[in-house]
Amino acid sequence: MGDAIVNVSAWIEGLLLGTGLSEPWVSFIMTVISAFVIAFIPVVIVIFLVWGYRKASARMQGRLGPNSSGTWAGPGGIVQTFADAIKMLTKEDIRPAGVDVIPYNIAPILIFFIALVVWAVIPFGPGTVIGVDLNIGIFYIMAFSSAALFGVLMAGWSSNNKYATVSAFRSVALLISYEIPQLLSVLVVVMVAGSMSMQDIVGAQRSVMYLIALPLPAVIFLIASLAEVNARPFELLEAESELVAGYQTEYSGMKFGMYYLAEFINSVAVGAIFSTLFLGGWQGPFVDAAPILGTVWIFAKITLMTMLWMFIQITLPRLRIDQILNFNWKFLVPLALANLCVISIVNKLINAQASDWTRAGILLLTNIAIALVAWTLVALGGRQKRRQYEAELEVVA
Amino acid sequence: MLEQFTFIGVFLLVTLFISCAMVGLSWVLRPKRPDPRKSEIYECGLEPHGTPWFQFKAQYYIFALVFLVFDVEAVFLFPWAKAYSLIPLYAVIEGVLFILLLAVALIYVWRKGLLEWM
Amino acid sequence: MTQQILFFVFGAIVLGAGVAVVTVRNIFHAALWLLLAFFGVAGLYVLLEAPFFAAVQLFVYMGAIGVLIIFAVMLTQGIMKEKQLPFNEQWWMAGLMAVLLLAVMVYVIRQLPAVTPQALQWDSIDLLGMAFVHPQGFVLPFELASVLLVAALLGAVTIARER
Amino acid sequence: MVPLQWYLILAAALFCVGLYGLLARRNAIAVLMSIELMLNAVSVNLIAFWRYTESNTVTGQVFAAFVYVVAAAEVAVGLAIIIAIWRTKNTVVLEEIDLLKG
Repeated sequence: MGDAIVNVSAWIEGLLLGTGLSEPWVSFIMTVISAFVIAFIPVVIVIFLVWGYRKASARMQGRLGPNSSGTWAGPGGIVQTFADAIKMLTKEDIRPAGVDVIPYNIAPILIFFIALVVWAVIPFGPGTVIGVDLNIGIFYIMAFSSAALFGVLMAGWSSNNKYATVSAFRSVALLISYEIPQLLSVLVVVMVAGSMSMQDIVGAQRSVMYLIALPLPAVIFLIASLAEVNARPFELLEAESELVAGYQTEYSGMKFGMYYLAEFINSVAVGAIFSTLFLGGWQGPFVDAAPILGTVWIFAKITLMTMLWMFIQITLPRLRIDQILNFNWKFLVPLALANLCVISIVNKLINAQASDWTRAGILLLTNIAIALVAWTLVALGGRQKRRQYEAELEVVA
Repeated sequence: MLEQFTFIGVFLLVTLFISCAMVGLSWVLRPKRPDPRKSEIYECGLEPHGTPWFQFKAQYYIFALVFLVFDVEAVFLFPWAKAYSLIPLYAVIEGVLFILLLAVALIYVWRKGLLEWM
Repeated sequence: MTQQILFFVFGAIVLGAGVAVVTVRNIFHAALWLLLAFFGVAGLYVLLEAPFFAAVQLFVYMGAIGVLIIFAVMLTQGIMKEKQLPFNEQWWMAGLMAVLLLAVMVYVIRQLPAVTPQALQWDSIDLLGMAFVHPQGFVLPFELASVLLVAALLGAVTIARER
Repeated sequence: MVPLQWYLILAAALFCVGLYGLLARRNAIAVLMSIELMLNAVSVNLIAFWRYTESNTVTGQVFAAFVYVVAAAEVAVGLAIIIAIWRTKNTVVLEEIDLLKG
């Protein structure tokens, strides 16, 4: 097996065994090392992502980015990120008067903690590479990310600031609303793959990736996840014109920095989860010959998804809260429910011996049919509403 | 199975350590010059006015209620979806019936106009 | 051995947080302690090799019920600076009853024979999914659960809406 | 391996803590939270019994799942009632809302 990561870990394990430590201790130390490696993957990605995000947004919005940080700019202004990190760390941390001290201090830690926690079950390659393959994989991610709501509520409520509290309420309303379509589209994937383990879901996409077989759940999941990470069209919590800076208004220094980092880490995590669920994870050409390529593929897919996120985030304007919630409850949730019901019956009716491509084709056609029906309904509803509106106008005139 | 959760446990501790270490590091490095005027609440350049713990709209609560119902539904639907390949068609339809009952609730709330943001 | 240590850790979290829930004066802090108690129970489920229920515990209790409780705390404001005693006049009688009940239960539990658990043979999530829809299983409770949830939602919405 | 009795005693203790809160707290929301603690104690018992005596069927887990439904329904309706009372009487202290009429 030519897997570099397995080789490296075997080499470290041999090194540790050579020092005369007993077997259980060595395996424990290996666990700790791999936990640190996994925890640092998102942190390292984010350091470069912040830089890349600034460059991209400057380019797209036609303004100057971090292209000169004094004398020490480095190539493309990369030093700027490190300078920012040091600035965050050494900034004075101001605690406003009248805050509820303990929740106020726990909230940023909790949010950052949960942003890192979901990375444990993401498969970075064939076999169990570094992380772990839980049999409840995707449900573990959903469970922990729903626990992140408290970070938001704690921060908003304990800040002793009206804007922060309103923002916390709004963003929790948004987060819980968009969790439903996310959940329902994950259910479709679990159903078709027959497993909740991330590694099995990747394995099930061996010949066809689910983006082709299940495009509708993929799109619903992507929209809902973008809402969950507060990407721009759904960016309620940082509505500067209305809410100052959201629930983290009263935070400063590193505590603010942790919210900032957690948001970026979550966005990358969405890319990783989406690639695993719908883009076939580490599957790709030549993976069987060289397993290390699997790691390359998944990171390539994560990069692609992150670029898509950046593109959406930078170019789209912000919606109002009523538009966001209406879109969710009156369009996404009914669509996801109908999709789940129809796919579950259709997929059962397909012959069990059918090849992967036949199955994918039938599912794709079903998806297109559902999308067309939904489109027709929305168009009819819109026409009706427009007629009503025009009739009202005539009455006024 | 418990070996897998050993990793998860260690990972939770490591991430908790990293999160706390970041705050701790800044606590060591940062300057500490408190000033009563620095610690005033920021409210759009005005003097803070009244307590922030005012009463909110019950609208938020209604969204949370609908969410709660769908969330609990997941407890039943995840095992159902996982066992999907092992169960016959009529059992799948039972699950669909379960979902449709919840859809009825959604439609009721929608028709009553409670999903409108007021 | 490790499991026993972990049991004590999670047990201490659950009980400590539970005691805090019923004694803390600030109701918002009580809600946060309640979440910690839920988290400890999730740890116990992992020890009992029911990881699905550990995740459900986080998902439903922390993600949904906890949010609902905190929303209610925030909606019924004014409790934040509560200076009164959190207990009513019968608190000592309640304490006595709780201690007596605990004594009785501990006495009964100590009479139980020791059992050794068997290794798990099947994936319990698959079994659970099949049990929910199997005609000899729990189909009726499964559908009734949905009906109950719908009824609770309709009732709660009718009560809570602003008129 | 941890003996079954430990789990049962822990659940019993949690149940009694919840019972104390249920009987002694004045705040209605705190009473609901105590009920949640008691329901959690029941779930722990159900899962522990499943693991130790019936691990090849899933009856215990099914019952635990239904406990979640009951807990959710209870919390939804209970908190809705509390919010409705708060709106009319401006209090959540139980002794002040013991009259059903106005």
